[in-house]
This record gives sequence, structure tokens and C-alpha cells, in this order.
Amino acid sequence: MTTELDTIKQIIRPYGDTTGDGMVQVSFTLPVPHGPRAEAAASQLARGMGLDPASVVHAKAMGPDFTFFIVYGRVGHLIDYAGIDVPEGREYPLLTPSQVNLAIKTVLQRRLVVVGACIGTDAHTVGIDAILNVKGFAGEKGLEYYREIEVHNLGAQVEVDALVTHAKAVNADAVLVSQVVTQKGAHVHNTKQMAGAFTDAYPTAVGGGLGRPLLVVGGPRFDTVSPSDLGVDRIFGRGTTPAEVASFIVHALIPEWQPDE
Amino acid sequence: MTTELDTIKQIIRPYGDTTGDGMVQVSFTLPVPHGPRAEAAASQLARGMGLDPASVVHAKAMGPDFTFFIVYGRVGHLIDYAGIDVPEGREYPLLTPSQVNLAIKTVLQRRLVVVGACIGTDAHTVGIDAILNVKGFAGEKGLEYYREIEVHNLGAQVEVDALVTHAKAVNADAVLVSQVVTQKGAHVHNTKQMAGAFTDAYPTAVGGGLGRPLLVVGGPRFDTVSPSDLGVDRIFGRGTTPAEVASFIVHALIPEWQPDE
Amino acid sequence: MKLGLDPAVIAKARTLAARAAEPVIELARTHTTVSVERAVLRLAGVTGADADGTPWVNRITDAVREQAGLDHGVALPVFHALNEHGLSLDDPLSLLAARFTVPNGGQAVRARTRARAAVARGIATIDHNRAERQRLLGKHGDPEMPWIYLIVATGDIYEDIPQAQAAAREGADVIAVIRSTGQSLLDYVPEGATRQGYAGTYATQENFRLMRAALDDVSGELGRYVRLTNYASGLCMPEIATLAGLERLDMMLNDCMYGIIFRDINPIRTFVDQRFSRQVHARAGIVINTGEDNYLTTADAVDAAHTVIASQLLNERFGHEAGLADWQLGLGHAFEINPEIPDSFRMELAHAQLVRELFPDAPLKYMPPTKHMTGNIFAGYLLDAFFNLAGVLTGQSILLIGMMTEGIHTPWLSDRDLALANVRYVRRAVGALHEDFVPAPGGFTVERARQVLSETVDLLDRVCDSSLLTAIAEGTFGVTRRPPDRGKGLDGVIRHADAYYNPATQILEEDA
Amino acid sequence: MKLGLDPAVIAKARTLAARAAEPVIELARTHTTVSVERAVLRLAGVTGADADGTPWVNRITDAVREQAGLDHGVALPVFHALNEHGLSLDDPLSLLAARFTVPNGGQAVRARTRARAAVARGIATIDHNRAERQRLLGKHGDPEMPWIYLIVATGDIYEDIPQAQAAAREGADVIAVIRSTGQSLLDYVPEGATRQGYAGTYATQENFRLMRAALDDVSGELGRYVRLTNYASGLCMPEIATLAGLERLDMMLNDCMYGIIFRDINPIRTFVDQRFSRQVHARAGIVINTGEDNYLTTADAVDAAHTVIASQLLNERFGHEAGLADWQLGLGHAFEINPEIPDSFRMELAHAQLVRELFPDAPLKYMPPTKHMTGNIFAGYLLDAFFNLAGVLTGQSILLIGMMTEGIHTPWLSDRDLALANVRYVRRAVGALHEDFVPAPGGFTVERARQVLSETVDLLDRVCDSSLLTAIAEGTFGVTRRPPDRGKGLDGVIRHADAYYNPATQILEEDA
Ligand code: B12
Ligand code: B12
Ligand SMILES: Cc1ncc(COP(=O)(O)O)c(C=O)c1O
Ligand SMILES: Cc1ncc(COP(=O)(O)O)c(C=O)c1O
Repeated sequence: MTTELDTIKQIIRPYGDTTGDGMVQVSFTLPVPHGPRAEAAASQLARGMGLDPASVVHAKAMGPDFTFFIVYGRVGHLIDYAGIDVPEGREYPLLTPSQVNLAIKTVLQRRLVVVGACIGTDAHTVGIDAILNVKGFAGEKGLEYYREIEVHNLGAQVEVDALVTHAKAVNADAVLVSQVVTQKGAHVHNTKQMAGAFTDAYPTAVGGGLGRPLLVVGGPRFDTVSPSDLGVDRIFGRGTTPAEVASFIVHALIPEWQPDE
Repeated sequence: MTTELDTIKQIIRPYGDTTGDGMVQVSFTLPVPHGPRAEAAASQLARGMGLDPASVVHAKAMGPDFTFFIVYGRVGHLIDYAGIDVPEGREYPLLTPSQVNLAIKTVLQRRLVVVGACIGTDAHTVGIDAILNVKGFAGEKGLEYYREIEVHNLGAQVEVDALVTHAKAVNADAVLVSQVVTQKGAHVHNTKQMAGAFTDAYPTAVGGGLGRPLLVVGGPRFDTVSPSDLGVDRIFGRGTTPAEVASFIVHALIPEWQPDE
Repeated sequence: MKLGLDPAVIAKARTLAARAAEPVIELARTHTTVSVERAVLRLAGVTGADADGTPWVNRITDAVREQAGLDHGVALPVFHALNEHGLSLDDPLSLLAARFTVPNGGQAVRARTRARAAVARGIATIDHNRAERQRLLGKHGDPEMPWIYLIVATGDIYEDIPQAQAAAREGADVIAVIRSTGQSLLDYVPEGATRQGYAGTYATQENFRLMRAALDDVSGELGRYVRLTNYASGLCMPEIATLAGLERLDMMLNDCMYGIIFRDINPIRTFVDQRFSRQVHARAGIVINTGEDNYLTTADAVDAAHTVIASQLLNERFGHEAGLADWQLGLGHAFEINPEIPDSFRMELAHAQLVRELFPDAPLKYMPPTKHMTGNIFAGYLLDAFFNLAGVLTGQSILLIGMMTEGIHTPWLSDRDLALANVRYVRRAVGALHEDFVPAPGGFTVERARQVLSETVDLLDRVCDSSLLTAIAEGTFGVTRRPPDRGKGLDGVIRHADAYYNPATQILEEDA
Repeated sequence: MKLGLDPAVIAKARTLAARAAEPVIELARTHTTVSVERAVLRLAGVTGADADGTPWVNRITDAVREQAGLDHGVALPVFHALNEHGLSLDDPLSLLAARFTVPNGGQAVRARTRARAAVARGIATIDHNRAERQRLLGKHGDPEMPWIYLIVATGDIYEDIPQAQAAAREGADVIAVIRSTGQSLLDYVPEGATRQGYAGTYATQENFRLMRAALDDVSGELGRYVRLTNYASGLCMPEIATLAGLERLDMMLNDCMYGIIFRDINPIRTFVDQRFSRQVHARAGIVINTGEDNYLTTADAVDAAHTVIASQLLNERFGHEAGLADWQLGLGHAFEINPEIPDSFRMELAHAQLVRELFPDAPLKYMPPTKHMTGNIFAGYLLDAFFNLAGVLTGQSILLIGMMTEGIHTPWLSDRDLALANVRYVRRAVGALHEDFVPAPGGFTVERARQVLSETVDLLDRVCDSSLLTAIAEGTFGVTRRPPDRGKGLDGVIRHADAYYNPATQILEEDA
């Protein structure tokens, strides 16, 4: 790992066709009629973003009031790559279904209960189903396939209160929530509301698995926020596979357990 | 014009689908292997460019050492649109060929001499030919079609010295130079060299048309520089038409003349 | 006909679809729903909402249900009350103060007559709008197919309007205002102009009016009648269909099963609602768009291709029974095959050509790739181009224009502009290339089409053996299981009493 | 054959092309050029350059020309001098100290024998490389057509190499290293590895060697032989062809008229140089790529379509005469019709299919849109996809992959990656769709192809009536006028004396 780090380039820049050229592409619309003045405005914005030189390679009027621009240019910004504290490798071991089952069996000595849902008005169930349904995702079977996991998939457009009630009723170890619609920040808003509701419902809890269920949220466009922002224990994004999720749950709820190779 | 200005929005922002949302799209390559760390680096760069929130919507490994990213996000930058000192309208009247001929005939009382060339190693003649050849561009006839204009088109890959010599030999009123290849700043480099050569060749000159030929340069990718940067009198870019150029030459060399509607 | 399909097989498929549909049609004939009854009140002229925004039609229908039940319909008790207390529908508050009972004898006759007269006025408005559409089509001109269909979805009707007009100027023939995520499960129709929706804008009578007026303006400007679309779908399907007729919308998303599968709405509720809404659409001269395309977002487009065809045949049957003509059946399908698999485009051509040949007179609605659209906007733009190409080569009627940002956000102004440039290029560049598209006899394309058709027949066979409701319960469509005794809105379904009276269906069926 | 072209018309076109070419071939047989003679010295083993970077082959040829003239060729005087002073070619300095004369009698015989032996060794290396290519094709495997052809152009051979390898890993079958803008007009070939070129990288023997070695590595890694291409074009065409043979390049851009039209190189110089370079290519088993695509960047792709065909027939004739087999004739054409005009894509299909049917055994090089590529990278990506589609539907052999940024800059790593994703999708998705592409008899596609072919015949007819040189002078190709007595490098053309001796042509022609 450290050796790893040493070998990592310290400072990097965008790459067009030559190391260090710093070239990027940008596109945007400005709410002004097309013309030299609009193109000057586009260059001004591009420079504001750090492009220098900035070349407006395309400008197209979209009706009388809007213009679309494509700009290419070089940015001076340096990226402190070595300074990024994202681990190169995995944070927790990726387990096979049988390892997950074994962990639950040996340590919990009962089935692990998972409750899943699309909350709010979101009806995009394909994502959560990909994680939960036996059918699974990308060739991997979903959590329903795990012998030691008991799955309650509440489906789409579930009210937060209904979710909390259900989670309590079945003594959920983990609650899995999906949010796909992000317009007007719907996903963030709904998730925070959900997290809040669980805190209220488990006042004595000190954290995920410690007095309240583990709160896991997922969806394709959560990459602008962190778990702490939302008050959840983990966020999963684009292309998540069921094994990722199962492994995390074990890692979080049964930390003492280690897979013996 | 002033009324114009008053009605212009003062401060504008990029427009995605709602006024003021500030949304833009960015793409670039980073010279690092694909992975969570690379995605974090991409967000860091995007934030550096002012995107906040910045959503990395696409990341693709290009071989072991490079990753391509597409990022969407909101920029805070404001554009002082009213403050941009680019006129809304034209800087000089657009003349018809007969108006141009009339101007030259009445004022100069001789044919106006234009020398054109692609200089340096640039062999892209289509652009300059579009301006000079009778065939013209976008339905407009080129300068050779103007009775009162004498055109010397020297073609491609003309050495700067040869250009100066020729310009002197024929007593050029205007020299039109095309630069299309921009890689490694070739167009800027060649144009400056050309401008320098003319200054040396006409030591007593005080400006374009005042002791030396008017220096006009054109090409699709000059929008990162200003005439003064290059030492020329005018730059023409994408989609220039012959009439634009003819009108400018009259405007610059025969300022006293005004077309009577 | 390029695929040389066997007419006998096609006929068999239609017979099976009719047989599968029959019991469900019987159900629809013998039941009503709260939304059907509210639609009757809307036709009779009830508008507006109370202080909390609950529409008067809901307040009245609920009161009637509570006091007299709905098994005789809402019309009899309401108009009886109006007669008794000398009230009019313009004064819902006083009406609600009255006590509702089911009249009989002469009172019933009077109530029926007055109800019918009131509803007839509503239907007259719908007839007038249909005539007006014809007039405007003549005046502005009717664009030739394929119609370019674009969505707007800012959530704010006042942002939607300029965007819709911009889209029309750039070449859109049809504008769809998609709805806020939650609306389909609301058991009432919101009132007034709305500015805050999630990933869509609420469908309200006022929003309909505003957008239709705005599009009439551009239609004049462009010399081309621009059509407006919305969703007669969800728990208020009958009412929204009615509002569409009253505000001269031109097309409506309206499916016999979509609500069941994708909104977990009770099957019986949906089947009853869709029949009434289609009777209204038939009368209004509205083209419906069915939702088979959605199946391919949850099921695989290759494995489930035949479920799309089976569903189209069912939608056709239910549509015809409700009085829709072929030119009103915008059957839906989609370009959703995984672009990573070999021959994906050739298979899309086979599927699209098959649908075209099965329904030669239907204005087919062809949906662009959505499921396999990622954050790679370049790959997306490319895939949309091939969708456009498939649409043109196979003579689809309504092309819903794909957005390169489908995988990211609801369309931006620039996304739409680029999408239109994409389809404009494809149409212009390709011209009549379909003349040169001649699937090789016995070749891949022809064989694929034949296979899908025979799988369709097998599926419909199985459906007939059990029943359509069972098939739906078993997850036949969109791999989603929906049992008949579950789902939202079941409590809003009421079996007709013998003396059930519905002036709207009466008029619509006698004139049909 | 899908277009049903008339074989008689095709035959007529070929006869006319042969007739038009004949006088020019005669010119080429009876003249030499400084570059041809320098190529002879390179084959004889002269390498390297003096302190100022002037290659020894230039120094020697200039000295010979000055002292003895070149009308007897460079070989006789040089090898005579070597004999006289007991020198070897490894010591050019001492050779230059000697005085050059044209030997005769026994001295001439000895000079000739030694010269031939030396040049034979160079040709043996070329033969060995050809055999080596065959071996590696067997070992790594030969990709099936269409070959994916990609350019790299950073100007720095050490940036080019990783980019070329990355491109190969992403699916490129052929890598072309385009040259620095100025090189074609240099009358010498630079030496060594170069890191500073404008919009391209210098073509040098060392750069050739480095890149071929790098591609051999990836070929092994990928289990697919990756071909390397450069430009045997410009004033040093014969020498670069020779270096290509010596360094096992696989394809070379090499046209009978490109230099004349696009680099203002003297017509006679070009015709003499192209003949020699093609004799070398023939021997080396190199596939040439001709440059007709370029015409469509200065002329309109619709109006000038027939000039492309006419030029291809001329290139074919000159190629055959120089010993090239059909499988070595990568005739060029391009997808350059203005996308704004109606039926542009269908016309492209007609043109591409026409070329395919006229030259069934030639490995056609199909060039992507360039002229109509703007700063709109999305429109560009779309246009490139339709180019890829046309290429696959009409069975083109070598697809030069278009870059969405063609209108902006030389390709970036990501441009190339996206371009490859584009063509991969099209090939995979379309599969054998060409089976379903059957131009309707008498339809638009067929008629357009027929029209272009007949315009070609008319043009070649006119060329025969005057002469090819006159036609070129009148701007027939690429709307650029090039008179035979003008243009660069004319002073490097020398008429043969009766006793002219060129060991290279001697060997190449006797074995041909
Ligand atoms: C399929 C689909 C639908 C289907 C949904 C069917 C169903 N039962 O799910 C239908 C057709 C019904 C539909 C309807 C609508 N949709 Co929709 N739809 C899509 C589409 C095409 C694909 C989504 C999908 O299935 N992806 C595949 C899955 C596997 O990926 P995923 O969801 O990202 O899940 C993965 C990861 O994110 C993660 N994950 C996701 N959730 C969870 C949860 C947990 C706990 C974990 C651990 C991991 C995890 O793991 C999954 C596997 O890797 C997208 C566009 C696109 N290409 O993304 C639009 C899209 C999501 N829809 C959109 C919209 C607006 C709608 C509508 C609101 C439009 C309308 N008004 O009519 C409606 C209403 C839906 C509603 N009420 O929410 C927008 C959302 C815009 C935004 N960013 O806000 C999108 C992006 C399209 C667009 N560009 O406009 N849609
Ligand atoms: C046509 C073309 C060629 C033709 C040129 C034929 C000829 N006789 O001109 C051929 C095939 C020969 C060619 C060769 C090469 N080309 Co070239 N070529 C192009 C292409 C496709 C179109 C250029 C064009 O004709 N545009 C149409 C004209 C009308 O537009 P324009 O030049 O912008 O001119 C307008 C305005 O700019 C303005 N204007 C221009 N000049 C002037 C001058 C004056 C005085 C005024 C007033 C106005 C004015 O008015 C004109 C009309 O509106 C571009 C890609 C593209 N789509 O732009 C590549 C491009 C220019 N070529 C390029 C390259 C690299 C080359 C080569 C070096 C590649 C190689 N190594 O083989 C060679 C060598 C050429 C050389 N030595 O310079 C690159 C340049 C990259 C860069 N930005 O540096 C481009 C951008 C392609 C690419 N993306 O790689 N090319
Ligand atoms: C028939 C039908 N109804 C409705 C919708 C829209 O979904 P919602 O029910 O959320 O309005 C669709 C989506 O495409 C549809 O096809
Ligand atoms: C035959 C031929 N030679 C050469 C070139 C490249 O130009 P240059 O002469 O600048 O190397 C091309 C360009 O496409 C070409 O087609």
C-alpha cells in the first residue's frame, strides 16, 4: 500500500494528446441571443472556469433567446493526486454468498433481516430489485438468494413512516433504500428525511447496527454527497453488485468475523 | 444602441433547464488508472473549475494508464453580460460588390491591390480561396470577382520573405494571410513572424494603410488571440464571407467614404 | 409487406387476443370506479376545489358514496339532490350540505334527464374541440409522419411553455408534458397552474389549457399544427381523459395494463378505468399511446419481445371494443436491445418491421433507447441516431426523440436541440432508403420476426388457458407480479347495481 | 453485384484510362529524378547524414550531378569512384573527396556489376521483410476486413508510440503516423528519432523502425498483426517507399497525382517518382493507399464524384504497370457529401457501392467525413457513425476512423477511444445487414451509381482527346490547376541518357 503510494504520480493535469497539456472540453447554454457578444460571454465563462486559452469551437442559436456553446481549452488547475485519501484497494473484503451465509450463521446464529424499498414518489425499482431479487445483476444473484438473509422488498413509492414501521415490525438488521430520481435534489431530500425518521424511531441508538438498523442507500447519482451528509451508513452508486452490498453488511454488522482463505 | 444596452440582462449564468441553474458539461482525460481514486481526482478537478455540486456521470478506462471522464455540474460563476464591450451590431457597414467597387473607383481612382497566401508550412488553401477565388463562399463571389480589386493569390506554403517581396513588388494595399493548422500554436507563431517581417520591411510605417499594407489574417481557430497580440490589423474566423472582408478593407483604407443608401 | 408473414398466424394471434380480453371487458362493463364517477361530474360541469385543494368532484363523490353508495352511479343521487333543493352545480358547497339518496320512480326519471342534459353539454364541448382541431389542422397544416415527439419536464409549467415552443420551432410535431413522479398515485387531479413538480409537471386542467394555447400560438407562427400530449394514466385515468377532451389535447398516453404493472394499481380498477377513458378518447378524436415500451425497461428486450406484441394485440382489442378506430391506436414499442450484443440493430429492425406489418393502419409510437443509455453522452447520441434510423427505415409513425442525457437528467434545452438535429439529419440523409431495405428471404431479419410472432401466439394461447388476470399475477408482462386482489385503488371499484346509471357511457355508447 | 452495372461501360472506362495513362508512363520510363537516384543509393546501403543533418545520399547525389550529371544515373559514377579509389559506401566522406565521372568500357561493366550486387543486398532485405511479415501474419493472425485504420499525430514519436499501442489495444488494425506539415516539400528525408513536428511526426527511417517494433510488441500481446502506414508522397516519394520496404511498413499512402494537386509538386517529377516507388512497393508486398479522397475536400463530393472514379482507374493502371497486384491497390474514396443536402447518405451508399463493384479485388480505403466536420462534436460523432455504417453496408476494406474533433484539432487519446467505440458499435449492431441492403432496381441508389459511372467515361474520353497533363493543368482533379512546366522539384527531373543505368529498376523489372 505505502509502496503503492510512493509510486503514485504526485501532481497530475488533464491530458489531451501530450503529457501536461491540461486540455479539457466544456459545453453549456447561455440565455442570450447568438452573436459576437454571446461568444465573448462564453469565453468569459470559460476563463472563469480556468480555461486559458479558451477556444469557442461551436456556437449555435437555439431560438431567439438562447445559444449553445462548445469550448476547448487548457486549464491550469493541478490535481494533488497523491493527496487524495481514497484507498487504492478495497475497504472491506468481497465475500462469496457462502462466506456471507457462514458469517451470519456462525456469529449471529439467526437469519439476517433486510428491508428494502424505493421511498418517496420514486418508482424506479429496477435498481433495488437488481440488488435484492434472486435474478440479481451483472450475473450475480441478489440477496434473496442468500440462505441466511431474510429479504423484505417493499417495492416502490413507499412512505418513510411505512418503511420505519415495517423495519421495526420485522426487526430489520439493515434497511436498503433506493433513490433514482434526482431532479430538484429529490434523492437527497428523501434520504435525509428517511434517516431522520429512523433516528427519531430509535432514540437510544448510537449508530448503524448499534441500536438501529444499518442504513444503506443507493442510486446512480449520489456521487455529490457523503454518507454523513445524508445521515446514512453507506452509499452505493452506479453498477453496484449484490455481493458488494452483502459483503458490506457483514463487514459493518459482524466486524469480528474474518473469512479464512 | 443605448436603449439596446439597457434592455440587455446585466448578469447571466449558464442555463440547463431552469433560469439560473448554472449547469454545464465537462469532459477530460486524466493520466491515471480508472478507479475510485481517479473518480475522486476528476471531482477535484471539476470543483477546481467551479462545478459544485459536480457529478461524475461517466468514467472509462483507456488502457492501463488513462481514464476519460464526463462530468455535469453547477457553476457559480456569473457573467457580467452588460459589461462585455463587444458591440451588439456591426462595426462597419456590410457593402455589396458594386458599393465596394464604387468606393475604390471614386476615392482611390485606381484598382485596389490585394495579395493573399497560406504562409509557413500550411497548405490549407480552401479558406483563403473561399475569400479570393471568383467561386467564393456560401453563395458569395470572392474578391477576384470585384472589378476594382486586383488579386494576387500566391497559394500555399509561401515563405514570409517571398510574401513581403511580392507585396512590395505589386504595391499591395492589403495582405491577406491564412493559417489553419494550429497545433503547437503554429498559426500564432507564423502570423507574428509575418507581421514582424512587414514592420521591418516598412520601417517608416505608422499602421495598416499608413505606410504599409493592411495586414489581415484569417483561419478557424484564431479566437484565442487579438489582432494586437499578433501585430495585424484584423482577424477573421469561422464562416467569414468575402463581402465581410471586402467591406472591412474599404472601411479601413477608405474611411472617408460612406455608402449612400 | 417485406417480412412475408403468414396471414393465418396473424389472424390466430388476433382471435386469441380477443378471447383473452373478453372476460376482462365483461368486468369493465359491470363495474365503475370513483374516478369514473368523478369524470361524469366533470363532464356535467363541476370544476374547482375547496380551500385545501381537494377538488369538488372528489368531495361530492365521497359524500355520495358515504351516504348513498356508488353502485347506482354518482349522477342519480347528485341530480336528484339538485332537483330536490333547487340547486345548481355552480354551488358545490350547498350541494354538499344536502343529503344524498338514490331516487326512484319519477324522481329517478327527472334526475336522469337532467343529468343526461348536463353531461351532454360536456360532451358537446368535446365534440366542438374535435371539430376545432380539424379546423386548425386544415388551417396550419398537418405534418407528415413520422411525427417528432418531444417531452418537456421542468416541473414548472411556466418553464415548460418556452421550452415547448422552442422545441416546436426546432421541428417537434408533438409535445408531451411528462408528469410529476407522484401524480399517478394521487386519487384526485390537482387544480390550477403548477410550478413545483418532481421530474415532471402536474397534469391539471389549467396546465393543459395554458400549454395548448401556447402551442396554438406557435402552430400559427410555424404553419404546422403542433400536437399536445399528456398521460391518461394512474388512479385518475378517466378524469384526465375527460380533461384532455375538454382542453383539446391531441394524444394521450393510455394503456390497459401500464398502471397495473408499473404503478401497482389494482388490475380491476385499471381495466374499468381504461375502458371509460378510451370511450372518451374515441369521442374526442384523441390518439392514444400505449405503454408496451415500458416492459422492456424491466424485462430484456430480446427475451420479452413477444410480450410487447401480445400486449399490443390486447390494447388493440380493448381499444376497438371501447370505440377507438385504428388511426387512434398509437401502439407503443421501443428500441431497447442491449447495444453490447451482436446484431442488436438488425434485431431492432426485425421487431420494428414486425409491428409495422401487424398494425398497418395504427400510428405506431416508437420509443428511443432509455435503459442502456449511460452517462456516456456520445454513445447515447450514437444510439439515438440508430434508433432514428430504425424508425425511418421501418416507417414508424410517431418517433419519440431520444436524449443523449437520458441516463443522467430530464432533458435540458440543449439536449433537446441536439436531439432534434440528430433526427433531422437522419431523415434528410436517409431519404427513401427504406426502398433499399429488403430483408433477405429466410435471412436473419425475417427469421427473427417470424420467431417473435410465433412466441406471441404461444403466449396468448397460454393466457387463454388460464386468464389474463392470472397471467398478470404471474408476472407475464414486465416481469412484475400483480395479483387481482392487490394494488392501489381497489377500494375505489364498485360493482354496478341493476339500476346503475351513467349518462356519459350511455351517450358515448349509443353514439358509438 | 447489387447495382447491375453494364460490363461494357466498365470495360470502356478501363480502356480509356489505359490510353490516357500511356504517354505519362512513357515519360516515367525515360526520366529519372534526384530522389529516385538517392533511393538507389539507399538500397545500396548508404545511410546517415552529415553534421548539419543533410543525408549522405543527398550530398553524394548532388556531387555526382554537379560533376558528372545524373543522366546516366548515380550508380555508375559512384561505384566507378569506389572502384577507382578502393573505397566502400561506409565511408561517404572519402567518397565525396573523390571526383565523379561516368565510366565506360570495362570500367563501366565493373561499376555496373558492383552496383547491382550492392543494390541486390538492399532488395534482399526488402524480400526478407516481406517474408517476415508473412510469418508474423501467420503467427499473430491477420484481422479480417474491414481493417480499422487510425492516425496518430502528436509530432513526437515518443508520444505517438504509447498512443498507437493504446489505439491497437482498443481495436485498431492499422496505425498511420501522419507527417509534419512541411515534410512533403523537403527534398531530403530527415534522420533519426524526432520529437518536434507540426500536426504530424516526421517520417524518418528511425521513426519507422521504432514504431514498427512497438507495434510488433502489441501484435504479440493482442494476437493480431497490427499494420503500420506512412506516406510515400511528396518530393522524396521514392526514398520513403524504399525506407518503408527496408523497415517493414505494411501500407503506404502513395498516389499518382496527389503531390501535384495538393502540394504543387511538378507533374513530371511526380509521375517519375510514383512509378519507381510503386515498383518498390510491389516488391515489398506493401499495400498502397491512393488519395482520391482529398479531391473531395477542395471539390464538391456530388459534382466531382466522377473525378474520384476516373482517378482510381488511372491509379489502377499506373499501379498495374509498375507491378502492383490488385490486392495491393488500396484505392481511396471518401464520405464527404454535405450532410445538409437531401439524400446525402443514400448518395454516399451509391458511390461507395459503385467503387466496391468496380474494383472487387482491391482493398479499398474509405475515408471518413472531414470537410463538413465542424466544432459541433456531437454532429461529428453522428456523421462518423453513418460513415461507419456506409463502410460496413458496402463492404469497404480499410475504414479510416473519423474523429468527432476533426474540425478542431489533431486527435486526442479520448477522441480516438470514442471513435473506436463508435465503429465497434456499428459493426457489432449491424452484423450482416448488408444482406438486407438491396438497392431497388431503377431506384435512386442504382440510378445515381449509373450516372457517376457514365460521367466518368465522358471525362476519361475528354482526357484522351487532349492529354492527362493538359487535364491536370486545367484543374480537372480537385479543382486545382497544375501546368506541367510549373511546380516544385522540376529541376530534380533528368532525362535518361542512352546509357542510363539503374540497378534497382533493372532488378525490379526483370523479376517482376
Ligand atoms: C427504467 C426507467 C423507468 C421505468 C421504471 C420501471 C421500474 N419498475 O423501475 C419507468 C418507464 C416506469 C420509468 C418511469 C419514469 N421515469 Co424513469 N427511467 C428509467 C431508466 C431508463 C433506467 C433506470 C434503470 O432501471 N436503470 C438500471 C438500474 C439497474 O440501474 P440503477 O437504478 O442505477 O441501479 C444500480 C445502482 O444505482 C445501484 N442502486 C440503485 N438503487 C440501489 C439501492 C441500494 C440499497 C443499493 C445498495 C444499490 C442501489 O445498484 C443498481 C445496480 O447496479 C432511467 C434512465 C437511465 N438510463 O438511467 C430513467 C430515469 C431514471 N427516469 C426518469 C424519470 C423522470 C421518470 C419519470 C418520472 C418520467 C415521467 N414523469 O413519466 C417516470 C416516473 C417514475 C417515478 N414515479 O419515479 C429520469 C430521472 C431524472 C432525474 N435524474 O431525476 C431518468 C434518469 C430518465 C431521464 N433522463 O429523464 N422510468
Ligand atoms: C481540407 C483539409 C485538408 C486538405 C487541404 C486541401 C487544400 N488545398 O486546402 C488536405 C487533405 C490536403 C489536408 C491536409 C492536411 N491537413 Co487538413 N484539413 C482539411 C479540413 C478537412 C477542412 C479545412 C477546410 O477546407 N475548411 C473549409 C474552409 C472554407 O474553412 P476555413 O479554412 O476555416 O476558412 C474559413 C475561415 O476560417 C476564414 N478564413 C480562413 N483563412 C482565411 C484567410 C483570410 C485572409 C480571411 C479573411 C479569412 C480566412 O474564411 C474561410 C471561409 O469562411 C480540416 C478539418 C476541418 N473540418 O476543418 C482539416 C485540418 C485543418 N487538417 C489538419 C491537418 C493536421 C492536416 C495535415 C497536416 C495532416 C497530415 N499530416 O497529413 C495535412 C497537411 C496539410 C498542410 N501541409 O498544411 C488538421 C489541423 C489540426 C490543427 N488544428 O492544427 C485539421 C483541423 C484536421 C484535424 N482535426 O486534424 N487537409
Ligand atoms: C401508459 C403510460 N402512462 C404513464 C406513464 C408515465 O408514468 P406516470 O404514471 O408516472 O405518469 C407512462 C410512461 O412512459 C406510460 O407509458
Ligand atoms: C496520397 C497522400 N499523400 C500524402 C498525404 C499527406 O499529406 P502530406 O503530403 O502533407 O504528407 C495524403 C493526405 O491524406 C495523401 O492522401
